[in-house]
Amino acid sequence: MEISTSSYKRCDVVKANGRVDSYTAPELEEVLNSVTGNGTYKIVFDMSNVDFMSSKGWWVLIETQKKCKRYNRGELVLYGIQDRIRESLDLVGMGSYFKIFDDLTAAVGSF
Amino acid sequence: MEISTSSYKRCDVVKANGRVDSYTAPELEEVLNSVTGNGTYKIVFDMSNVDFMSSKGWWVLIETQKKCKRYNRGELVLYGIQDRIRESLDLVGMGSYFKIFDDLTAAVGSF
Amino acid sequence: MPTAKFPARFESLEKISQFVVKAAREAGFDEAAVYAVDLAVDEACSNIIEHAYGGEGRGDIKCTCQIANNNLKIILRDQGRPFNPSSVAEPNFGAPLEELKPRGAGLFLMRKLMDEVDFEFEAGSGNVLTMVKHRSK
Amino acid sequence: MPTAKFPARFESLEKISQFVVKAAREAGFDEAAVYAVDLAVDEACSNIIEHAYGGEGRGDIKCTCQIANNNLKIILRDQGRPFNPSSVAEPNFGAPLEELKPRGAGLFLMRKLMDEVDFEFEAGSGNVLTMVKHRSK
Ligand SMILES: Nc1ncnc2c1ncn2[C@@H]1O[C@H](COP(=O)(O)OP(=O)(O)O)[C@@H](O)[C@H]1O
Ligand SMILES: Nc1ncnc2c1ncn2[C@@H]1O[C@H](COP(=O)(O)OP(=O)(O)O)[C@@H](O)[C@H]1O
Repeated sequence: MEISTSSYKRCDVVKANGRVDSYTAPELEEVLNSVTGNGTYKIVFDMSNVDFMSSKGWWVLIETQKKCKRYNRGELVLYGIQDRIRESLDLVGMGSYFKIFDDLTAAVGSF
Repeated sequence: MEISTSSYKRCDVVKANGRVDSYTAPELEEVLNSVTGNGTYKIVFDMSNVDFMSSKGWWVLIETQKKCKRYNRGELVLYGIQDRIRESLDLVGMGSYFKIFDDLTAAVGSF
Repeated sequence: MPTAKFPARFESLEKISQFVVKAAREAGFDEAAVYAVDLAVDEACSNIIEHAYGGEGRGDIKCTCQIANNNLKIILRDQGRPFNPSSVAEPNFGAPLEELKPRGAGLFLMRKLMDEVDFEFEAGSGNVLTMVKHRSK
Repeated sequence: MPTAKFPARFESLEKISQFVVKAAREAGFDEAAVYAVDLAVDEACSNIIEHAYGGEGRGDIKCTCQIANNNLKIILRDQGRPFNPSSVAEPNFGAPLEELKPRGAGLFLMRKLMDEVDFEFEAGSGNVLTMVKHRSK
Protein backbone atom coordinates (compact mmCIF):
# COMPACT_ATOMS: atom_id res chain seq x y z
CA MET A 1 0.00 0.00 0.00
CA GLU A 2 1.16 3.53 -0.78
CA ILE A 3 -0.36 6.69 0.62
CA SER A 4 -0.10 10.24 -0.63
CA THR A 5 -1.58 13.45 0.71
CA SER A 6 -2.56 16.59 -1.21
CA SER A 7 -3.39 19.75 0.66
CA TYR A 8 -5.99 22.21 -0.56
CA LYS A 9 -7.23 25.42 0.96
CA ARG A 10 -10.05 23.84 2.97
CA CYS A 11 -9.18 20.16 3.11
CA ASP A 12 -6.60 17.44 2.60
CA VAL A 13 -7.02 14.55 0.20
CA VAL A 14 -5.45 11.33 1.47
CA LYS A 15 -5.08 8.78 -1.28
CA ALA A 16 -4.29 5.14 -0.58
CA ASN A 17 -3.29 2.64 -3.21
CA GLY A 18 -3.63 -1.13 -3.02
CA ARG A 19 -4.62 -3.20 -0.03
CA VAL A 20 -5.78 -1.97 3.34
CA ASP A 21 -5.72 -4.90 5.78
CA SER A 22 -4.41 -5.60 9.27
CA TYR A 23 -0.89 -5.36 7.92
CA THR A 24 -1.23 -1.96 6.25
CA ALA A 25 -4.00 -0.29 8.26
CA PRO A 26 -1.52 1.04 10.87
CA GLU A 27 0.25 2.94 8.11
CA LEU A 28 -3.03 4.53 7.06
CA GLU A 29 -3.75 5.34 10.67
CA GLU A 30 -0.41 7.07 11.00
CA VAL A 31 -0.99 9.25 7.97
CA LEU A 32 -4.50 10.21 9.04
CA ASN A 33 -3.26 10.96 12.55
CA SER A 34 -0.62 13.26 11.17
CA VAL A 35 -3.26 15.08 9.10
CA THR A 36 -5.55 15.59 12.09
CA GLY A 37 -2.49 16.29 14.22
CA ASN A 38 -1.78 19.22 11.92
CA GLY A 39 -5.21 20.60 12.68
CA THR A 40 -6.86 19.50 9.43
CA TYR A 41 -10.23 17.91 10.11
CA LYS A 42 -11.71 18.19 6.64
CA ILE A 43 -10.45 15.15 4.83
CA VAL A 44 -11.27 13.38 1.59
CA PHE A 45 -10.17 9.74 1.63
CA ASP A 46 -9.51 8.88 -2.00
CA MET A 47 -10.22 5.16 -2.42
CA SER A 48 -10.17 5.09 -6.20
CA ASN A 49 -7.03 2.94 -6.13
CA VAL A 50 -7.91 0.87 -3.07
CA ASP A 51 -8.80 -2.65 -4.16
CA PHE A 52 -9.16 -4.33 -0.79
CA MET A 53 -10.34 -2.96 2.53
CA SER A 54 -10.84 -5.05 5.68
CA SER A 55 -12.66 -4.06 8.84
CA LYS A 56 -9.36 -2.89 10.30
CA GLY A 57 -9.26 -0.24 7.62
CA TRP A 58 -12.83 0.81 8.34
CA TRP A 59 -12.04 1.15 12.02
CA VAL A 60 -9.18 3.49 11.22
CA LEU A 61 -11.60 5.63 9.23
CA ILE A 62 -14.23 5.48 11.99
CA GLU A 63 -11.72 6.65 14.60
CA THR A 64 -10.60 9.44 12.28
CA GLN A 65 -14.21 10.37 11.64
CA LYS A 66 -14.75 10.73 15.39
CA LYS A 67 -11.85 13.16 15.63
CA CYS A 68 -12.95 15.11 12.58
CA LYS A 69 -16.56 15.54 13.63
CA ARG A 70 -15.74 16.49 17.21
CA TYR A 71 -16.64 20.14 17.94
CA ASN A 72 -18.19 20.24 14.46
CA ARG A 73 -14.78 21.06 13.14
CA GLY A 74 -14.85 18.87 10.07
CA GLU A 75 -15.60 15.56 8.45
CA LEU A 76 -13.98 12.65 6.67
CA VAL A 77 -15.66 11.89 3.36
CA LEU A 78 -14.97 9.07 0.92
CA TYR A 79 -14.33 9.30 -2.79
CA GLY A 80 -13.95 6.67 -5.48
CA ILE A 81 -14.93 3.65 -3.45
CA GLN A 82 -15.19 0.57 -5.67
CA ASP A 83 -18.52 -1.23 -5.85
CA ARG A 84 -17.52 -4.42 -4.08
CA ILE A 85 -15.82 -2.49 -1.30
CA ARG A 86 -18.85 -0.31 -0.94
CA GLU A 87 -21.04 -3.41 -0.66
CA SER A 88 -18.92 -4.70 2.17
CA LEU A 89 -19.11 -1.31 3.87
CA ASP A 90 -22.89 -1.45 3.74
CA LEU A 91 -22.89 -5.11 4.74
CA VAL A 92 -20.92 -4.42 7.89
CA GLY A 93 -23.31 -1.58 8.65
CA MET A 94 -20.81 1.28 8.63
CA GLY A 95 -22.08 2.93 5.46
CA SER A 96 -24.12 5.50 7.34
CA TYR A 97 -21.08 7.02 9.02
CA PHE A 98 -19.57 8.37 5.79
CA LYS A 99 -20.59 10.68 2.98
CA ILE A 100 -19.57 9.14 -0.31
CA PHE A 101 -18.68 11.05 -3.50
CA ASP A 102 -18.24 9.68 -7.01
CA ASP A 103 -16.31 12.72 -8.05
CA LEU A 104 -13.14 14.03 -6.40
CA THR A 105 -13.83 17.63 -7.34
CA ALA A 106 -17.28 17.42 -5.76
CA ALA A 107 -15.72 15.91 -2.62
CA VAL A 108 -13.13 18.69 -2.32
CA GLY A 109 -15.76 21.24 -3.33
CA SER A 110 -18.01 20.13 -0.47
CA PHE A 111 -15.70 21.70 2.10
CA MET B 1 -20.79 26.19 -27.85
CA GLU B 2 -22.49 24.72 -24.79
CA ILE B 3 -22.04 25.94 -21.24
CA SER B 4 -22.79 24.19 -17.98
CA THR B 5 -22.39 25.33 -14.40
CA SER B 6 -21.71 23.23 -11.29
CA SER B 7 -22.03 24.76 -7.86
CA TYR B 8 -19.81 23.77 -4.97
CA LYS B 9 -19.67 25.04 -1.44
CA ARG B 10 -17.14 27.82 -2.10
CA CYS B 11 -17.22 28.29 -5.86
CA ASP B 12 -18.96 27.63 -9.16
CA VAL B 13 -17.38 25.80 -12.05
CA VAL B 14 -18.45 27.16 -15.44
CA LYS B 15 -17.60 24.78 -18.24
CA ALA B 16 -17.72 25.81 -21.88
CA ASN B 17 -17.50 23.40 -24.77
CA GLY B 18 -16.39 24.18 -28.30
CA ARG B 19 -15.71 27.56 -29.82
CA VAL B 20 -15.66 30.90 -28.05
CA ASP B 21 -15.64 33.66 -30.68
CA SER B 22 -17.54 36.89 -31.37
CA TYR B 23 -20.62 34.81 -32.12
CA THR B 24 -20.66 32.79 -28.90
CA ALA B 25 -18.86 35.07 -26.42
CA PRO B 26 -22.10 36.92 -25.53
CA GLU B 27 -23.54 33.60 -24.35
CA LEU B 28 -20.53 33.03 -22.11
CA GLU B 29 -20.88 36.58 -20.85
CA GLU B 30 -24.51 35.97 -19.95
CA VAL B 31 -23.73 32.83 -17.98
CA LEU B 32 -20.85 34.48 -16.10
CA ASN B 33 -23.01 37.50 -15.36
CA SER B 34 -25.68 35.30 -13.90
CA VAL B 35 -23.11 33.58 -11.69
CA THR B 36 -21.74 36.87 -10.37
CA GLY B 37 -25.30 38.22 -10.25
CA ASN B 38 -26.06 35.43 -7.80
CA GLY B 39 -23.29 36.69 -5.57
CA THR B 40 -20.74 34.03 -6.52
CA TYR B 41 -17.35 35.60 -7.18
CA LYS B 42 -15.21 32.50 -6.85
CA ILE B 43 -15.32 30.92 -10.25
CA VAL B 44 -13.40 28.20 -12.05
CA PHE B 45 -13.66 28.51 -15.82
CA ASP B 46 -13.25 24.97 -17.13
CA MET B 47 -11.66 25.23 -20.58
CA SER B 48 -10.81 21.57 -21.00
CA ASN B 49 -13.35 21.30 -23.83
CA VAL B 50 -12.77 24.73 -25.35
CA ASP B 51 -10.90 24.34 -28.63
CA PHE B 52 -10.98 27.93 -29.86
CA MET B 53 -10.93 31.20 -27.99
CA SER B 54 -10.73 34.63 -29.58
CA SER B 55 -9.95 37.95 -27.92
CA LYS B 56 -13.69 38.52 -27.47
CA GLY B 57 -13.73 35.51 -25.15
CA TRP B 58 -10.74 36.81 -23.20
CA TRP B 59 -12.43 40.16 -22.75
CA VAL B 60 -15.46 38.47 -21.26
CA LEU B 61 -13.16 36.76 -18.79
CA ILE B 62 -11.28 39.98 -18.04
CA GLU B 63 -14.53 41.84 -17.30
CA THR B 64 -15.66 38.96 -15.07
CA GLN B 65 -12.29 38.96 -13.36
CA LYS B 66 -12.73 42.65 -12.56
CA LYS B 67 -16.07 41.94 -10.89
CA CYS B 68 -14.73 38.94 -9.00
CA LYS B 69 -11.65 40.65 -7.62
CA ARG B 70 -13.47 43.81 -6.58
CA TYR B 71 -13.56 44.21 -2.77
CA ASN B 72 -11.31 41.13 -2.60
CA ARG B 73 -14.41 39.02 -2.76
CA GLY B 74 -13.17 36.37 -5.12
CA GLU B 75 -11.37 35.43 -8.28
CA LEU B 76 -11.85 33.78 -11.65
CA VAL B 77 -9.32 31.02 -12.27
CA LEU B 78 -8.78 28.90 -15.36
CA TYR B 79 -8.58 25.16 -15.63
CA GLY B 80 -7.75 22.81 -18.50
CA ILE B 81 -6.63 25.42 -21.01
CA GLN B 82 -5.21 23.75 -24.09
CA ASP B 83 -1.61 24.51 -25.05
CA ARG B 84 -2.27 26.47 -28.21
CA ILE B 85 -4.95 28.55 -26.52
CA ARG B 86 -2.64 29.23 -23.64
CA GLU B 87 0.06 30.35 -26.06
CA SER B 88 -2.33 32.85 -27.60
CA LEU B 89 -3.28 34.08 -24.13
CA ASP B 90 0.36 34.74 -23.35
CA LEU B 91 0.93 36.20 -26.79
CA VAL B 92 -1.83 38.76 -26.34
CA GLY B 93 -0.37 39.58 -22.93
CA MET B 94 -3.35 38.66 -20.78
CA GLY B 95 -1.77 35.61 -19.16
CA SER B 96 -0.83 37.49 -16.03
CA TYR B 97 -4.44 38.28 -15.15
CA PHE B 98 -5.42 34.68 -14.50
CA LYS B 99 -4.30 31.84 -12.27
CA ILE B 100 -4.15 28.65 -14.29
CA PHE B 101 -4.69 25.12 -12.96
CA ASP B 102 -3.97 21.81 -14.67
CA ASP B 103 -6.24 19.98 -12.28
CA LEU B 104 -9.90 20.74 -11.65
CA THR B 105 -9.80 19.47 -8.10
CA ALA B 106 -6.88 21.76 -7.34
CA ALA B 107 -8.75 24.69 -8.88
CA VAL B 108 -11.88 24.05 -6.81
CA GLY B 109 -9.72 23.26 -3.80
CA SER B 110 -8.00 26.65 -4.08
CA PHE B 111 -11.13 28.45 -2.87
CA MET C 1 -7.63 -29.78 -2.71
CA PRO C 2 -4.84 -27.20 -2.50
CA THR C 3 -3.45 -26.58 0.95
CA ALA C 4 -0.86 -24.07 2.00
CA LYS C 5 0.77 -23.08 5.26
CA PHE C 6 1.53 -19.46 6.13
CA PRO C 7 3.35 -17.95 9.10
CA ALA C 8 0.77 -16.34 11.37
CA ARG C 9 1.84 -12.76 10.64
CA PHE C 10 -0.11 -9.86 9.16
CA GLU C 11 2.37 -9.82 6.33
CA SER C 12 0.99 -13.20 5.26
CA LEU C 13 -2.50 -11.83 4.68
CA GLU C 14 -1.78 -10.71 1.13
CA LYS C 15 -0.36 -14.12 0.19
CA ILE C 16 -3.29 -15.92 1.80
CA SER C 17 -5.56 -13.62 -0.17
CA GLN C 18 -3.87 -14.53 -3.44
CA PHE C 19 -4.21 -18.20 -2.55
CA VAL C 20 -7.96 -18.11 -1.87
CA VAL C 21 -8.74 -15.69 -4.70
CA LYS C 22 -7.17 -18.15 -7.09
CA ALA C 23 -9.32 -20.96 -5.71
CA ALA C 24 -12.48 -18.84 -5.83
CA ARG C 25 -11.83 -17.95 -9.45
CA GLU C 26 -11.22 -21.59 -10.27
CA ALA C 27 -14.52 -22.40 -8.58
CA GLY C 28 -16.15 -20.13 -11.16
CA PHE C 29 -17.25 -17.41 -8.76
CA ASP C 30 -18.02 -13.97 -10.08
CA GLU C 31 -15.85 -11.09 -8.91
CA ALA C 32 -18.30 -10.00 -6.22
CA ALA C 33 -18.27 -13.51 -4.71
CA VAL C 34 -14.49 -13.73 -5.09
CA TYR C 35 -14.19 -10.52 -3.10
CA ALA C 36 -16.59 -11.84 -0.44
CA VAL C 37 -14.45 -14.95 0.06
CA ASP C 38 -11.27 -12.88 -0.01
CA LEU C 39 -12.58 -10.53 2.66
CA ALA C 40 -14.02 -13.28 4.90
CA VAL C 41 -10.74 -15.16 4.87
CA ASP C 42 -8.78 -11.99 5.61
CA GLU C 43 -11.00 -11.25 8.60
CA ALA C 44 -10.69 -14.84 9.82
CA CYS C 45 -6.91 -14.95 9.52
CA SER C 46 -6.57 -11.54 11.09
CA ASN C 47 -8.50 -12.88 14.09
CA ILE C 48 -6.39 -16.00 14.28
CA ILE C 49 -3.21 -13.95 14.45
CA GLU C 50 -4.62 -11.36 16.82
CA HIS C 51 -6.86 -13.43 19.10
CA ALA C 52 -6.09 -17.15 18.74
CA TYR C 53 -2.32 -16.65 18.80
CA GLY C 54 -2.46 -13.39 20.70
CA GLY C 55 -0.01 -11.72 18.33
CA GLU C 56 2.26 -12.24 15.36
CA GLY C 57 4.88 -14.93 14.90
CA ARG C 58 3.55 -17.57 17.26
CA GLY C 59 2.54 -20.27 14.83
CA ASP C 60 1.11 -20.98 11.43
CA ILE C 61 -2.16 -20.82 9.58
CA LYS C 62 -2.98 -23.75 7.36
CA CYS C 63 -5.42 -22.98 4.61
CA THR C 64 -7.25 -25.54 2.49
CA CYS C 65 -9.58 -24.75 -0.40
CA GLN C 66 -12.03 -27.39 -1.57
CA ILE C 67 -14.15 -26.95 -4.64
CA ALA C 68 -17.15 -29.26 -4.78
CA ASN C 69 -20.26 -28.90 -6.88
CA ASN C 70 -21.42 -25.38 -6.37
CA ASN C 71 -19.43 -24.82 -3.23
CA LEU C 72 -16.12 -23.47 -2.19
CA LYS C 73 -15.07 -24.70 1.23
CA ILE C 74 -12.24 -22.93 3.01
CA ILE C 75 -10.66 -24.59 6.04
CA LEU C 76 -8.35 -22.60 8.28
CA ARG C 77 -6.36 -24.36 11.00
CA ASP C 78 -4.30 -22.91 13.79
CA GLN C 79 -2.71 -23.99 17.05
CA GLY C 80 -3.84 -21.01 19.09
CA ARG C 81 -6.26 -20.85 21.94
CA PRO C 82 -9.74 -22.27 21.40
CA PHE C 83 -12.57 -19.87 20.71
CA ASN C 84 -16.26 -19.97 21.42
CA PRO C 85 -17.90 -17.59 18.98
CA SER C 86 -21.27 -17.71 20.72
CA SER C 87 -19.65 -15.72 23.52
CA VAL C 88 -19.23 -12.75 21.21
CA ALA C 89 -21.93 -10.07 21.20
CA GLU C 90 -23.16 -8.68 17.88
CA PRO C 91 -21.73 -5.28 17.07
CA ASN C 92 -24.07 -2.32 17.31
CA PHE C 93 -23.75 -0.32 14.14
CA GLY C 94 -26.87 1.65 14.84
CA ALA C 95 -25.05 3.54 17.59
CA PRO C 96 -24.02 7.18 17.28
CA LEU C 97 -20.51 7.57 15.88
CA GLU C 98 -19.01 8.62 19.20
CA GLU C 99 -20.17 5.43 20.88
CA LEU C 100 -18.83 2.96 18.32
CA LYS C 101 -16.28 0.55 19.78
CA PRO C 102 -13.73 -0.68 17.26
CA ARG C 103 -14.42 -4.37 17.49
CA GLY C 104 -16.82 -7.03 16.44
CA ALA C 105 -16.88 -6.31 12.72
CA GLY C 106 -14.75 -9.25 11.62
CA LEU C 107 -16.90 -12.10 12.84
CA PHE C 108 -20.03 -10.27 11.76
CA LEU C 109 -18.69 -9.78 8.23
CA MET C 110 -17.56 -13.40 7.95
CA ARG C 111 -21.07 -14.58 8.71
CA LYS C 112 -22.63 -12.11 6.30
CA LEU C 113 -20.20 -12.90 3.49
CA MET C 114 -20.19 -16.70 3.74
CA ASP C 115 -23.04 -19.20 3.77
CA GLU C 116 -21.58 -21.32 6.56
CA VAL C 117 -19.09 -20.40 9.28
CA ASP C 118 -18.17 -23.08 11.75
CA PHE C 119 -15.53 -23.01 14.51
CA GLU C 120 -14.31 -26.28 16.01
CA PHE C 121 -11.56 -27.15 18.42
CA GLU C 122 -9.92 -30.56 18.26
CA ALA C 123 -7.56 -31.37 21.08
CA GLY C 124 -4.33 -32.23 19.32
CA SER C 125 -5.04 -30.76 15.89
CA GLY C 126 -6.15 -27.36 17.23
CA ASN C 127 -8.73 -24.87 15.89
CA VAL C 128 -10.53 -25.66 12.68
CA LEU C 129 -12.55 -22.89 11.06
CA THR C 130 -14.64 -24.04 8.14
CA MET C 131 -16.33 -21.51 5.87
CA VAL C 132 -18.47 -22.39 2.87
CA LYS C 133 -19.65 -20.18 0.04
CA HIS C 134 -22.27 -21.37 -2.44
CA ARG C 135 -21.80 -20.31 -5.99
CA SER C 136 -25.37 -19.20 -6.50
CA LYS C 137 -25.28 -16.80 -3.64
CA MET D 1 -6.37 29.24 -55.02
CA PRO D 2 -9.65 28.53 -53.21
CA THR D 3 -11.90 31.51 -52.63
CA ALA D 4 -15.17 31.64 -50.75
CA LYS D 5 -17.68 34.33 -49.89
CA PHE D 6 -19.40 34.51 -46.53
CA PRO D 7 -22.14 36.81 -45.24
CA ALA D 8 -20.56 39.30 -42.85
CA ARG D 9 -22.22 37.91 -39.73
CA PHE D 10 -20.65 36.47 -36.57
CA GLU D 11 -22.36 33.20 -37.38
CA SER D 12 -20.05 32.91 -40.39
CA LEU D 13 -16.91 32.89 -38.26
CA GLU D 14 -17.03 29.14 -37.67
CA LYS D 15 -17.39 28.40 -41.39
CA ILE D 16 -14.60 30.83 -42.28
CA SER D 17 -12.50 29.06 -39.68
CA GLN D 18 -13.14 25.67 -41.26
CA PHE D 19 -12.22 27.11 -44.64
CA VAL D 20 -8.85 28.54 -43.58
CA VAL D 21 -7.98 25.62 -41.29
CA LYS D 22 -8.36 23.30 -44.27
CA ALA D 23 -6.04 25.50 -46.32
CA ALA D 24 -3.48 25.74 -43.52
CA ARG D 25 -3.44 21.97 -43.12
CA GLU D 26 -3.03 21.56 -46.86
CA ALA D 27 -0.13 23.98 -46.67
CA GLY D 28 1.54 21.50 -44.32
CA PHE D 29 1.41 23.69 -41.22
CA ASP D 30 1.69 22.07 -37.80
CA GLU D 31 -1.28 22.37 -35.45
CA ALA D 32 0.19 25.33 -33.57
CA ALA D 33 0.57 27.26 -36.82
CA VAL D 34 -2.87 26.16 -38.02
CA TYR D 35 -4.31 27.59 -34.81
CA ALA D 36 -2.38 30.82 -35.28
CA VAL D 37 -3.83 31.31 -38.76
CA ASP D 38 -7.29 30.31 -37.55
CA LEU D 39 -7.17 32.84 -34.72
CA ALA D 40 -5.73 35.67 -36.82
CA VAL D 41 -8.42 35.25 -39.46
CA ASP D 42 -11.14 35.11 -36.81
CA GLU D 43 -9.90 38.36 -35.30
CA ALA D 44 -9.68 39.97 -38.74
CA CYS D 45 -13.18 38.92 -39.81
CA SER D 46 -14.61 39.90 -36.46
CA ASN D 47 -13.18 43.38 -37.00
CA ILE D 48 -14.53 43.58 -40.55
CA ILE D 49 -18.04 42.80 -39.32
CA GLU D 50 -17.81 45.03 -36.28
CA HIS D 51 -15.78 47.97 -37.53
CA ALA D 52 -15.61 47.98 -41.33
CA TYR D 53 -19.29 47.19 -41.79
CA GLY D 54 -20.33 48.60 -38.42
CA GLY D 55 -22.49 45.58 -37.63
CA GLU D 56 -23.84 42.31 -38.93
CA GLY D 57 -25.61 41.68 -42.20
CA ARG D 58 -24.28 44.62 -44.21
CA GLY D 59 -22.19 42.83 -46.80
CA ASP D 60 -19.90 39.92 -47.43
CA ILE D 61 -16.39 38.79 -46.63
CA LYS D 62 -14.47 37.21 -49.46
CA CYS D 63 -11.67 34.95 -48.36
CA THR D 64 -8.90 33.62 -50.56
CA CYS D 65 -6.18 31.21 -49.49
CA GLN D 66 -2.99 30.93 -51.53
CA ILE D 67 -0.38 28.34 -50.85
CA ALA D 68 3.00 29.16 -52.37
CA ASN D 69 6.37 27.68 -51.44
CA ASN D 70 6.57 27.93 -47.71
CA ASN D 71 3.83 30.50 -47.36
CA LEU D 72 0.14 30.64 -46.77
CA LYS D 73 -1.37 33.92 -47.91
CA ILE D 74 -4.87 34.82 -46.76
CA ILE D 75 -6.67 37.64 -48.49
CA LEU D 76 -9.84 39.06 -46.95
CA ARG D 77 -11.96 41.52 -48.92
CA ASP D 78 -14.89 43.59 -47.77
CA GLN D 79 -16.91 46.59 -48.95
CA GLY D 80 -16.97 48.40 -45.63
CA ARG D 81 -15.34 51.63 -44.62
CA PRO D 82 -11.62 52.03 -45.16
CA PHE D 83 -9.30 51.60 -42.21
CA ASN D 84 -5.94 53.07 -41.37
CA PRO D 85 -4.35 50.68 -38.86
CA SER D 86 -1.55 53.08 -38.00
CA SER D 87 -4.17 55.21 -36.23
CA VAL D 88 -4.69 52.47 -33.67
CA ALA D 89 -2.70 52.61 -30.43
CA GLU D 90 -1.07 49.48 -29.04
CA PRO D 91 -2.98 47.95 -26.17
CA ASN D 92 -1.47 48.25 -22.73
CA PHE D 93 -1.51 44.83 -21.14
CA GLY D 94 0.87 45.84 -18.41
CA ALA D 95 -1.91 47.87 -16.78
CA PRO D 96 -3.60 46.87 -13.56
CA LEU D 97 -6.69 44.74 -14.15
CA GLU D 98 -9.12 47.51 -13.22
CA GLU D 99 -7.71 49.82 -15.88
CA LEU D 100 -7.85 47.42 -18.81
CA LYS D 101 -10.09 48.66 -21.62
CA PRO D 102 -11.62 45.86 -23.66
CA ARG D 103 -10.23 46.73 -27.04
CA GLY D 104 -7.12 46.56 -29.09
CA ALA D 105 -6.36 42.86 -28.73
CA GLY D 106 -7.49 41.79 -32.19
CA LEU D 107 -5.10 43.79 -34.31
CA PHE D 108 -2.29 43.14 -31.88
CA LEU D 109 -2.85 39.37 -32.05
CA MET D 110 -3.06 39.34 -35.85
CA ARG D 111 0.35 40.99 -36.03
CA LYS D 112 1.85 38.62 -33.49
CA LEU D 113 0.37 35.52 -35.07
CA MET D 114 1.13 36.28 -38.73
CA ASP D 115 4.36 37.24 -40.44
CA GLU D 116 2.81 39.92 -42.61
CA VAL D 117 -0.38 41.93 -42.10
CA ASP D 118 -1.25 44.50 -44.72
CA PHE D 119 -4.39 46.63 -45.06
CA GLU D 120 -5.18 48.28 -48.39
CA PHE D 121 -8.16 50.16 -49.70
CA GLU D 122 -8.90 50.13 -53.42
CA ALA D 123 -11.63 52.49 -54.56
CA GLY D 124 -14.08 50.24 -56.33
CA SER D 125 -12.93 46.89 -55.01
CA GLY D 126 -12.94 47.93 -51.32
CA ASN D 127 -10.74 46.82 -48.41
CA VAL D 128 -8.12 44.18 -48.99
CA LEU D 129 -6.44 42.67 -45.96
CA THR D 130 -3.54 40.41 -46.80
CA MET D 131 -1.95 38.20 -44.14
CA VAL D 132 0.95 35.87 -44.72
CA LYS D 133 2.25 33.07 -42.53
CA HIS D 134 5.57 31.37 -43.27
CA ARG D 135 5.73 27.68 -42.65
CA SER D 136 9.03 27.81 -40.81
CA LYS D 137 7.71 30.23 -38.22
N1 LIG E 1 -10.02 -16.91 16.12
C1 LIG E 1 -10.31 -16.38 17.31
N2 LIG E 1 -9.76 -16.86 18.44
C2 LIG E 1 -10.04 -16.30 19.61
N3 LIG E 1 -10.89 -15.27 19.79
C3 LIG E 1 -11.48 -14.74 18.70
C4 LIG E 1 -11.22 -15.28 17.42
N4 LIG E 1 -11.96 -14.56 16.54
C5 LIG E 1 -12.64 -13.64 17.26
N5 LIG E 1 -12.36 -13.73 18.56
C6 LIG E 1 -12.96 -12.92 19.63
O1 LIG E 1 -14.16 -12.38 19.14
C7 LIG E 1 -14.14 -10.96 19.18
C8 LIG E 1 -14.84 -10.38 17.98
O2 LIG E 1 -14.05 -10.64 16.85
P1 LIG E 1 -14.20 -9.73 15.55
O3 LIG E 1 -15.66 -9.68 15.21
O4 LIG E 1 -13.32 -10.23 14.49
O5 LIG E 1 -13.76 -8.30 16.00
P2 LIG E 1 -12.33 -7.76 16.43
O6 LIG E 1 -11.33 -8.77 16.04
O7 LIG E 1 -12.19 -6.51 15.63
O8 LIG E 1 -12.42 -7.51 17.88
C9 LIG E 1 -12.70 -10.61 19.30
O9 LIG E 1 -12.51 -9.40 20.00
C10 LIG E 1 -12.11 -11.77 20.07
O10 LIG E 1 -12.30 -11.59 21.45
N1 LIG F 1 -11.33 46.21 -40.36
C1 LIG F 1 -11.45 47.34 -39.66
N2 LIG F 1 -12.12 48.39 -40.17
C2 LIG F 1 -12.24 49.53 -39.46
N3 LIG F 1 -11.69 49.71 -38.24
C3 LIG F 1 -11.02 48.72 -37.68
C4 LIG F 1 -10.84 47.47 -38.35
N4 LIG F 1 -10.11 46.67 -37.55
C5 LIG F 1 -9.84 47.39 -36.46
N5 LIG F 1 -10.39 48.61 -36.51
C6 LIG F 1 -10.24 49.68 -35.50
O1 LIG F 1 -9.11 49.38 -34.70
C7 LIG F 1 -9.46 49.22 -33.34
C8 LIG F 1 -8.66 48.10 -32.71
O2 LIG F 1 -9.08 46.86 -33.24
P1 LIG F 1 -8.83 45.53 -32.45
O3 LIG F 1 -7.39 45.51 -32.08
O4 LIG F 1 -9.31 44.39 -33.22
O5 LIG F 1 -9.67 45.69 -31.13
P2 LIG F 1 -11.24 45.72 -30.93
O6 LIG F 1 -11.89 45.30 -32.19
O7 LIG F 1 -11.47 44.76 -29.81
O8 LIG F 1 -11.54 47.14 -30.55
C9 LIG F 1 -10.94 48.98 -33.34
O9 LIG F 1 -11.52 49.44 -32.16
C10 LIG F 1 -11.41 49.78 -34.55
O10 LIG F 1 -11.60 51.11 -34.20
